[in-house]
Amino acid sequence: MTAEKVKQVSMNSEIIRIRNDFPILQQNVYGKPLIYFDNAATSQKPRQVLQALSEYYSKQNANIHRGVHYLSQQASEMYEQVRVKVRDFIHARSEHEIIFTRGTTESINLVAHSFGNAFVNKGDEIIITAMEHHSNIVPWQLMCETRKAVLKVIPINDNGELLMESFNQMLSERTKLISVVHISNSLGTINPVKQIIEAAHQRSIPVMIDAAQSAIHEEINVAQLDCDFLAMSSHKMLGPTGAGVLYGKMELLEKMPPYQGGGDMIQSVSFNETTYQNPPFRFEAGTQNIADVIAFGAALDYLNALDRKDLLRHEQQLLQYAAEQVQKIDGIRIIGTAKEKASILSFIAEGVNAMDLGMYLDTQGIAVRTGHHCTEPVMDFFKIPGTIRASFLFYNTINEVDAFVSALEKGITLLNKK
Amino acid sequence: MTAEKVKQVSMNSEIIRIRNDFPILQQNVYGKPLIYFDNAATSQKPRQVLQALSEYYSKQNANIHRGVHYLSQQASEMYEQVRVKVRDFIHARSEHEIIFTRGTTESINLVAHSFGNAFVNKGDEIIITAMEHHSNIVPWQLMCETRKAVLKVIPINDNGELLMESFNQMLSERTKLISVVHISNSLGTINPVKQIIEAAHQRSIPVMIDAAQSAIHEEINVAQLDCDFLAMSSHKMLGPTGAGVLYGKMELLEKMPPYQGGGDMIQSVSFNETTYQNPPFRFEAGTQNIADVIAFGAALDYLNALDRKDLLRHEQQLLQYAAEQVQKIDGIRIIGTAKEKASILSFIAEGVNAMDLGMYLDTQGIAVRTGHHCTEPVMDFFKIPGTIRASFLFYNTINEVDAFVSALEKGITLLNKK
Amino acid sequence: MKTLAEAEQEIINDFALFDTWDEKYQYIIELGQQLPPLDDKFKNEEHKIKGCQSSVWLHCYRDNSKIYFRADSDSTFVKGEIALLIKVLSGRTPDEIKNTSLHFIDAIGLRQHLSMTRANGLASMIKKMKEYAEV
Amino acid sequence: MKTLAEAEQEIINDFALFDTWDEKYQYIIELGQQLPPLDDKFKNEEHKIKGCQSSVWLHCYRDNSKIYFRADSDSTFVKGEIALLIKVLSGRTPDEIKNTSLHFIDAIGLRQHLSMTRANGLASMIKKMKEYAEV
Ligand SMILES: Cc1ncc(COP(=O)(O)O)c(C=O)c1O
Ligand SMILES: Cc1ncc(COP(=O)(O)O)c(C=O)c1O
Repeated sequence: MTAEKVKQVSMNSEIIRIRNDFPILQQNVYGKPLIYFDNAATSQKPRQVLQALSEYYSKQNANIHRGVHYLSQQASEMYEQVRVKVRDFIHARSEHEIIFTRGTTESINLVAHSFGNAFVNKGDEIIITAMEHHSNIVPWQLMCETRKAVLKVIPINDNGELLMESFNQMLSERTKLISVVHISNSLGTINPVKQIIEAAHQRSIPVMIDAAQSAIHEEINVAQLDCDFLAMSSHKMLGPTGAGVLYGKMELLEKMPPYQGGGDMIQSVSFNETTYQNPPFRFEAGTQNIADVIAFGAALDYLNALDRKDLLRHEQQLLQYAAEQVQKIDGIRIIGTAKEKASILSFIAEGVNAMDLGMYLDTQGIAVRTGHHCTEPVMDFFKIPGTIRASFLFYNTINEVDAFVSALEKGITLLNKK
Repeated sequence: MTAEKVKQVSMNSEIIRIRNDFPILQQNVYGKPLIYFDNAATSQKPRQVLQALSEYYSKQNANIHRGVHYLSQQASEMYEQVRVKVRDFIHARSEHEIIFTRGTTESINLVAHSFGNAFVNKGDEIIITAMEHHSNIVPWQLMCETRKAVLKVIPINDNGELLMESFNQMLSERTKLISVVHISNSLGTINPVKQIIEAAHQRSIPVMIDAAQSAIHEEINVAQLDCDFLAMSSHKMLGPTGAGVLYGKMELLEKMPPYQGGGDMIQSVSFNETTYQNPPFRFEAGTQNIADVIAFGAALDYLNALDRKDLLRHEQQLLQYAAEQVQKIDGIRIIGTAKEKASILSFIAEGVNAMDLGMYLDTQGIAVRTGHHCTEPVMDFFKIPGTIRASFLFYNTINEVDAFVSALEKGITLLNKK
Repeated sequence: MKTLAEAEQEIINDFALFDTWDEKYQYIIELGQQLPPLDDKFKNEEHKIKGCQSSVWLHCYRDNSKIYFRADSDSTFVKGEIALLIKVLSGRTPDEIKNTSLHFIDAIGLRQHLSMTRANGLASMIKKMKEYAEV
Repeated sequence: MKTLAEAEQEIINDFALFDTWDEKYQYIIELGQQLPPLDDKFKNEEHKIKGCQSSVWLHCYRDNSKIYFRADSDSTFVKGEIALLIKVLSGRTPDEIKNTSLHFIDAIGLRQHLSMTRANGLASMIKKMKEYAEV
């Protein structure tokens, strides 16, 4: 065997080992083995994460931060430890720059609200891109309406890449914040966020990164990127639903007013005057999602124990192989052909309704997503109602791609019969 | 045996049966059996809830609402089924009046924001009470600041009861909303919410009920109460952290603008115009806490299978017995002596610091809470820095109360030594 | 013409021949492919029912106190659903339409697929049909 | 006077005698009860460190390039903590105070109880002491 081959074989056995950690991947659907290619919507969870949940509820469950009793102290300690884990995972300077939220959507809403109230005034501009997820569009639309600001949109080309020239021309003194998706969930495009941040910082404009998709595929390094805010979702990175992160630079967080009001985020409450905690606590009102944050910590541990570079290479192989095979099928057009792409494959099949085809794949136990993927403006740009999206994670295999491609062919034949 | 005695014995065996469902209650803390009297902070979870979580992640986990594949359809169906369960649990007319949130705090923030934007203008008034949890104070303070409205506070008497006369005098055309805690978490007072709602409705003023504490003890019937909004937290009613409910009357919800923006809450997004879904979806932006909502459904199933009236009687016995015993101890003063009380016992011990005493109880494996319990204005009213709070749930026993009282005596003696 | 109940029963019997979702899906697709096309003049905003992932154009009319439906969709699967609904509902009296619970949808064991309320327009379609019968 | 390291070691040795949190708690309470009271004139806002559940008044002063601490609290347990900190830190040079990691807190196995950062003022107290040494 060649060295290359040996590597491939050991990769395969590594994937098998990993797959064994995911109970759901052992499942049959309609009597067929589940092929889960809807990872961009949500990832599956390893048993270590489920165990963390059960353990927590069986051994430590308590409300945190002010309790003097054993359970509460354990729970507080475990919760705060995850803050430290997240700090390390994204290479932040301080765990006080880590705010727990419900997910990317809430993280972005928090910034839109609080940054908006602190810094955005009439006539100011916010820049996003034409490939944003609705969660990185609507919060800014709502905020711009309230603050009477203007939302600017960086256009894209036919490959689904940002027009960087347009972006550079858009920057002005009126620009108050730029919020950009790191990896597009419908096109797979990996955006040049480092370049965007550098250009913005030359004019002292802060940049927020939507890392909902990238956090599971790429190593996130906020110190190196020097981004000012970053949002991510636990459920897309092997963790439970209902938890997420907002990273923010302390200089900015300190100047931002609270988002939600309630228990735990206050210094002192009276009917005359209420004062607030420092970040991150100022932004965590009420009982937090303690158990899921702790289980999210277990997901990070799981990820940290993997050789993520190798797995990324594997994902890229899946993407390339799938793209090649799919393109051989008559009438298929790939949407999103950027040079830099993550393992997300969006396409349409001529004359065939995307939902119909997605449902056919479902009858074969294959889970893909169809529709606009919460990026309607992308669909409008390509003048299509939606795509079929197969999104791969490292636990997927070449065999699964083969089964997918062959089902795809059958489905298209069936649906093209008239 | 007398009939009364038979009943008591069978109650005891019922409690033992219930306790067996809660893994954490089988635990030792510092080698001593855990006595968990911090139920007002958060309840413990039966294994049925933990199983629901594991099962969901092992068998159905997927993102919901738009997926055409098997997992997504299962998950969507299960998630929406819980909406129906909540509807029935609180006797709402329609499941579309049930919005899932992170918890009571977020539910109140949502109303403060969206109702505020829709209906509250300069000089308008919002009424709360002097015994509110910070989560039912700070959101209104923040909203009143933004909308230039005025926050009015119904005062309380030395027993921790609302002064209803003052309340009645407070009502005026300027009153836009009343938000009242159903059961005070620091005093145990059960407020006459029905009476408040009737008085308010005579002037067509909507009323929001903070049911964070009451939802586990009382049967909640929004149809009978006729409240306009109601908030509750899964974690205080046997369910997981990170989930909660906002009930709202459709007539009001329909007129309220979105709170957070993002995926799933939109009808259509474009850079020119974005339109929103109808309630409840308009208020559920981004990926929801799917797993915890489903597990919350399991908690409701568990509660529904119990004889809650009997259990409430048991809780009242615990409360009365504990209050009697505690009062026998020299220097103890109960804070919150309303006629109508839930099983929450707050008290101070003269000359002894509450936290010190709470820590002593902790050394004996007894979990109580100390401090202001996120109700600083209550502490200010009673001119005390905080209390010790023992809060009972139906799985607690008279034996536990005995152990608690005897530890209390020892702790006070120890701390009074000078 | 068969009664509404008979039409439902016939559909239930037809589907009883299939064991798997796979087969049922293919049968619905066939029905969709055979659905007579809707006159283009009805394919406008006025007649459109927007689902999240597919559009339906529904044309309702009355004749002799019976109600008739014609419809089309950009999804073949949804057209198959339309075919089923038309079989059951078209040519019925307003009362029949108002009162039916369409129990066949549950009975053919496709509830989860047919009732993806937010993904395709089935629920909205039924609502519209019932509304028309109310007028 | 013992060195800082010796003082820490002595505390560690003392606590080694106790197996349970119960015993350690009672010992700390005893230390608290024995802590010499702080002059009332220092019990003001200026000297106050507000924890969530207890208040500490901390008085720092220099004498002969050594730093001295006196403190009081409304909590006997916190007074016990203060007694430990004073034993280790009071009468040291600024450099000693700046550089110590106070490893005894971990070593006596009470980290979880002593470091309830938001419940009692221990962390803020240490921070204040170190800040004073920086000036
Ligand atoms: C009366 C009351 N209201 C509101 C809350 C806030 O609930 P949560 O922290 O679950 O949002 C609580 C509990 O902490 C409470 O007891
Ligand atoms: C690029 C992108 N941004 C934002 C989101 C929103 O994340 P969430 O739904 O977890 O809040 C998603 C996922 O749906 C996404 O793919």
